[in-house]
Order: sequence, then C-alpha cells, then structure tokens
Amino acid sequence: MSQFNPLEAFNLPIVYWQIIWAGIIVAFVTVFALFAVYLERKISAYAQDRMGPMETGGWQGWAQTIADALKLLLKEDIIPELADRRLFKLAPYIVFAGSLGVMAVIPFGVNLIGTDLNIGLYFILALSSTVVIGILMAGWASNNKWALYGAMRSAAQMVSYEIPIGLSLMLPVLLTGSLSMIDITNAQKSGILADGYFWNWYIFRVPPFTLIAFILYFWASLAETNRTPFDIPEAESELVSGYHTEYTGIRFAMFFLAEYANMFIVAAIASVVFLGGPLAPAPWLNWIPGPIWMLLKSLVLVFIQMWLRWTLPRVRVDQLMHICWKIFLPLALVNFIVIATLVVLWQK
Amino acid sequence: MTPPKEGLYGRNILITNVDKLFRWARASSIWPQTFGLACCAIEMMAAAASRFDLDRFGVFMRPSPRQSDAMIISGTVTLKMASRVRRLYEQMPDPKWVISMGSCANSGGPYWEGGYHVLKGVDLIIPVDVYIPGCPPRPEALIDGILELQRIIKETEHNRAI
Amino acid sequence: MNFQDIAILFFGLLTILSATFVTFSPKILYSAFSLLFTFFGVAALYLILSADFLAATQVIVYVGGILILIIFGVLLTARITNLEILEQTQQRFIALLPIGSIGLGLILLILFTNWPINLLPNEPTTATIGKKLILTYVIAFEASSVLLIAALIGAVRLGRERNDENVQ
Amino acid sequence: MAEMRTALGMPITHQTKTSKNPIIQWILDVWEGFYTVLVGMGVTWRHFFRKPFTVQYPHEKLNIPKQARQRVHVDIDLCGGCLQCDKICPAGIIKIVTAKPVAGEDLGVRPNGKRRALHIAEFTIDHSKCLYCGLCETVCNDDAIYMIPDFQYTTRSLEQLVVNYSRYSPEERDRVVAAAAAEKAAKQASKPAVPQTKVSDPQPNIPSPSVDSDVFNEKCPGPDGEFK
Repeated sequence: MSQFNPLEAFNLPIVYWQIIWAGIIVAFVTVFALFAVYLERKISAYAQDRMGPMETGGWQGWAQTIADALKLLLKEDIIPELADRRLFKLAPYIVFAGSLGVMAVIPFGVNLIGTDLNIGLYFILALSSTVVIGILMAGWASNNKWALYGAMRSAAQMVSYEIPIGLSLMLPVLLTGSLSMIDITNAQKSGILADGYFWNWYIFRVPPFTLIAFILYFWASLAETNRTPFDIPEAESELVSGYHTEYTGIRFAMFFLAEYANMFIVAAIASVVFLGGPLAPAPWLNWIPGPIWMLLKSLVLVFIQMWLRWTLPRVRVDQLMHICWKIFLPLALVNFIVIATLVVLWQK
Repeated sequence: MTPPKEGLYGRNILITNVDKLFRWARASSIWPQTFGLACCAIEMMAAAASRFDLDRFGVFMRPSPRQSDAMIISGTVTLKMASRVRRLYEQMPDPKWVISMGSCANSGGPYWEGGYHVLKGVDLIIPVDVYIPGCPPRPEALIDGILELQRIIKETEHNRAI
Repeated sequence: MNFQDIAILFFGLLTILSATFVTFSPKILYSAFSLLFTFFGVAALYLILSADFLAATQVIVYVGGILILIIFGVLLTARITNLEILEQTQQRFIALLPIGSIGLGLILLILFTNWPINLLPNEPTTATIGKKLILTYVIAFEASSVLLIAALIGAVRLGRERNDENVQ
Repeated sequence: MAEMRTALGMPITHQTKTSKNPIIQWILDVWEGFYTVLVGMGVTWRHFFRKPFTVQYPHEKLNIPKQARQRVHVDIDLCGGCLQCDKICPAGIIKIVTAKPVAGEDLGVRPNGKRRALHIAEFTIDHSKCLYCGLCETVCNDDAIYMIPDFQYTTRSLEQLVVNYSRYSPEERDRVVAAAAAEKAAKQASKPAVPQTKVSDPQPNIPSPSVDSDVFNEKCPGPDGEFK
C-alpha cells in the first residue's frame, strides 16, 4: 500500500502542495485527453474491422492526436459576427473549469489527493452541475439554432440524470458514514471475510444492490458526459455538432478536452466509490503502487464507455427521459431505501 | 513596395523548423466536412468506411464547417448549390483546402457544354488545390488525392493565414 | 492581512460586483449568467467561514437547480434578444421607504452586534447538520418535504395531458 | 421481433417474456433492456479480435477487375483517324485533327498491318470531363482507344488533365494541316467546275446519311435559351 505522504516527504506548506497538484492535474488531463482520443479512434476502428490511425508518426499512428491538437491550436479563431462575443469567449473556460475543479478531490493514492474535503462526494456533485451553465452559455452565445438545441437538450439531460447519479452515489456514503473520498476508499479495505481483498469493495459488498447502484451510476454518467447512447446533444445526424457547432480551433479544443476529462472523471469517481480506487485487489499485489491501480481501474471503465459507444445506437429524447425517470429513478430509490434500512438494522 | 510578411526574418533554423512542424501537423490531420453532393459522395463514404479507412491518415469527417480543414466537393455542383458551397467554404477557418472530386466538380463533367443548371467546374467559385479525375473516382483515387494534398501542405512554405 | 482575509475580500467583492451587474445589466441574459458568479462568491464565503456543507448545497441548489431553471426560462421566452428592461424607477419615493428602512436596519444590525472575532476551528459540519435536521428540527424538515411533494403533485397535475371531458 | 425472424426464416434466439402484472412486466422490460445491451456488447467484443478488413492502400493494392473503366488510353500507333470515338463521345471531349498526307508521302504501316492513311496531327482528351462510359472503346475499329485500370492521376491543375496523345508537336501539326489544306486547294483549283455543281444541287433535299454523328454533335440550349 502506498503510504507515501508527499506533504511530510518534502515538508511543504499545504498551499504549495495544492498549487503543484493543480499543475499536475492540468498536465495529466491534457495528456490523458490526447491518449483517450487516440484510444477512442483505435477502438472505434477495431469495432468496425478497420485499422484506425496508422500513418502519422510511424508505428500505429501514435502521433495522430498530437498532430490534431497542434493543428487545432494553429487554426483561425472565428467568432461569428452575430454571436454574443463575451459569453462566446467565456463558455469554454467555464466548462473546462467545472471539469478540472472536480479533479481536486479525486484520490489517486491513499494519500495522493488535491484536498481531502470532508464533503468530497457532495462537492463533486455540486461542481459538475456548473458544466451545464457553460454549455448553455455556449449554445446561446453562438447564435445558432443547432447550438441552442444542443445546449437545451444537454441541460435537460444533465439535470435529469443528476438525480439517479446522486442517489446511487449515496449508497457507499451510507455504508461508510462519510462523504470524504479518502474515508470511502479506506472503508473498502476491510469488511467481510479477509481484509484487503477485492470482495471488500463496495460493488461486491451488499451483493445485488450495490452492483445495481454501480450499473445505474455508470449508465447515468454516460448521459452526464453526453456520450452515446445518450449523445443527443451532439447528435451529428440531427444537430450539426450540438453546442460547439460554431467553435473553432483552440476553443473547440477546450470543449474536446473537457469532454474527455469528464469521461475520466466519471470513471475515476466510479472506481473510487465502487471499485476501491487505489486499493489493490489482493494483499499480495500491494507492491504495485496505488496510483497505478487507480489509473488501471479508471481506464478499464473508460474503455467500457467507448465500447458501449461503438455498440449502441442513439436513443431519442423521449426515450432518454423515459429511461431516467421511469427506470433509473425508481431503481435507485428502491436501492437507497433497502440499503438505508440494512445500515440501520446493522448498527442496532 | 513592402516585402511579404513571411519574408521578414528570412530563412533561419528556428522559424523553418517550427514551420516544418506546423506543416506536418496540418498535413497529418486533415478533417474534411461531412458534405456530399452526388454519386461521388457514395465513393467518399466508401473511402471512409472499413475497406479503405480514411482514418488511417488522420482524416475524419467533422459535421461542422467551423471545425474542418478541407472540403471535398464530391459531385455535381448545380448552380443552386453553388452559393451554398461558397458559403460553407467561407465558414471554414483558415488554413483551408479544397479537394475537387470527380468530373462534375472538376469541370462540369458531362454537363460541361450543354448543362444549363450545372456549375462548370467548382474552381469558378472557390480555389481548388487538388483535382481528382474519375466518374466517380475509386476510393483509392480519393486517398491518392488526399496524399497529394498532404504533399502540397508539406511543400508550401507558409500556408495561408498562419 | 493573511491569506484568509485576502480570500474574504476577493470573494466578497466578486459577489457584490456580480450582484450589481445582475441588477443593472441591460441584457436579461447577462444578468442570469452573472448570477453564476454571485452564487459562487457566496459559496466561497461560506467555505471560508468553515460552513462547507452549506457551500456545496449553495452550489448544487442554486447553480445546479435554480440558475439553470432561470436560464431555461429566459431562453424559452420568445423575443428575448432585443428585450429592453425598464431601468428607471417609477415611484421612487414610495420605493425609498421600505428599502431605506431595511437598509437602516441592516446597518444598525452590523454596527451593534457583538461579532465574535475568533473564528471557529475548521470542523466538519455535515454530521451535525444531519443530526439537527433529523432530531431537533424534524418538524420543519418534514414540513418542507411535504411542501415539495405538494409542489410536485401540482406540477404533474398542471403538466398532464388534458382530456376535454375532464376539463368541464 | 419474433414474427419478423420467423418470416425471414431465422432462428428465434431470444423470446420476449410478457406478464400481466405491470410491475413484473416492468422488471422484465428492464432486464431485457440490460440483457440485450450485453448481447450487443458481445457482438462488438467479437469484432475487436477480428482481422481488420482494411486494405492499406498506398502500401497494398486491390486487384482491379479487367473490365473496370478507370482511364481512357490511346495507343496512337494503332489509331487510323476514323473519328468514330470523337463522334460517339457523349461528353464531346475528344478532339482529333487529321490531315491527308501530301502526294508521294508514305506514312507506313500500323502495327495491326493496315496502312496508315492519315496524319493524326492532334488527339486530345480532356480527362477532367470524361464520364468513363466506354463508348469510344466500343466503336473503335482498330482497338486504339481503350480503358486501362489506372486511377492515380490526381493533379494540381486542370490543364494537366488535358492530354494530347498525338506524336506531333504543335508546330508539326500546323505544318501538316497547312500542307494538306494547300494540296486540297490546289486539287480543287485544278478540277473542272462542272462535277461540283452536280453534287451540290440535289443536296438540300437528301437527308444526310451520317445521322449518328449529327445526333451526337447536336448542341443543347445554353443558359439563356439560345442554341450555341
């Protein structure tokens, strides 16, 4: 288990550590986005019996997304004449800031976290709701009907899906008795049978219910990140490309970055809350440090997101709302009530 | 007479190397618009699909002209469509390129003489970089055209509007 | 002047300035969007005053819920682009009376309250709030949930598809 | 779903269960939705490990079928200058200029054994307008014009697509054409005037025997409704 505490190791005041961590996170998100776009293109290619990027940079086209990013930075920056200039410029930053802010409370190791807020999970739910404002701003400011439709759909979808997400995330909170991400991680070390094994993770803790909660969270998080099968805000065949139709070059790159950062964030939350985050699946695997487990688990979930994207068709708006309000919400509520009852009985 | 802006600093190691990197980036990620006009568009789709896979060259279709670098004029440009083609071209951010695919886009094709409704070559309204002959061209011919466009981007000293 | 004071000044200024912008902005959409900064400023002030749960609730309820509803309302309103809000007041002297009295009351409150100088240690408040809500203030808590249920039922009743037979 | 499969003669792999109790029906529906997503993911999973279908074009090439019509090619040595291809071309993109040899000039024998009767002073094809119908190939008497499976001739300018297949340079062409015209003029001058009027008199009443060429050379109305 990685018991390395960087604060004690370098004897730094906490503010410096947080500034350094912020820099690390920005760099990580950028590199991750480049990698994830490449991964997505390869996965989409192999799902369709294609090859994906092959030529750029030599072996398997590894430099493809680097070239893409560089090119996007060099493109002309267009602001449409009838757009609302101020809001148009502000929107990508708000979307990106909302995504980045959440990264502050995600633990990469048992001690490797930006800041261990005692309301960690609640903070995540709160901050991720600000992304909607940025999207609405982008959609309105573009002065384009596709962008506005995309923004409205996106907002409606994200606001609806926050409820099943919140309810399913409350299950581990009930079992732990704390909202702090570190506490939730540590509570998954021990529990049933032997300590330190993977069956202590919350996904396996109360067999059917936590598993259902995990699946609900995962599906709802697809809607939260606007990915297929819930990508109706960016539906290429109906709305040109949704709320970022009018964005070019670097501003578009920021939306792209935020989208892939969001993918990582929902995967990271799921892996911390349900899959033990930085914990190894068995005690004899403890020599592999926590951040690697954390990244591995998140990447597997990101892979499943992409796998789903290239499997399923897009749902309609009414189907989307039907799934949220008539299937996910009742399931999540029943789950929540059952677990709450169990916790109360357990404590007595 | 003022010297051209790009000639101000002459050729030096820093500028040329950075310029080379930029040209490599631009040539390696050409994102065309999802924009098809007629039968050539079917071949364009075939080129993007599994058998020929344009994604191997970093070419993948963007739905919005704001996010695309190239425009593949795939098919007959009627006089009615010409204004839209021009408009879509103007909506793309610089630097931008145009690939004219097939006889109709090149010069009006079979309608070059008697067609009362067809634009006699798309280069009458927008600057074309690469002409791909064929009616319609094979997907390989389109890939060939894209490779030619990559060569153009890499050869040009300074691309439009850096 | 330590880090905390700077933060309080910064977020206080942010809150007040953006709130002023909300009031005086000629465009209704700019007002709606600058509410975002007001809410965030208030949340940050809560956070500095070690009310972390309240801060997160402020963001989740006001930004994630109410602000989005306001923006939705604004966006769905027809002919919003060229709407001009009437800025000059009509009946100044009548308006001055309640505003003046409230302002005076607030100023008096600020001046004559004995403010504790020592800030409380940064303690988690979530558990305390939860216990108080469930034990001490359970009636108020339940009453508010009943109110919300009533509002939900009303909304469903209003939004339901109307049959012509049922209307009469 | 099941009815469609039976109608198509496909085996029914999955039968939707139904129940009269709405709550059980709801649970069944949720389960079916979840289960079918898993089935779909299984299909995608199998595709991940399938060998890619892609032909990596610049490095490896597909065999192009023999009858593929990709590019018009002219074997100018075989061409006899009969103008059939020019007359039948629907797009009218073949331009052939022929000239009779002057007296005493021998043009030799073509590779197919026939005598060469004409100078092919110019044989220009505008590939940018070609519609690859293959009619020229069909009508050619000497198999001189045919389609080849070559498609890699992307260019940067339209002028490069206008190809002159003739072996004559522009100067030679002008010389040959001028010589032929001069000889024709000389012949006409030397001939008596009587046979000419004989031929020209009945002409307006007799329809032209070469109907084909007229049909193909007919002009369409231009944009302003006039015949060009």
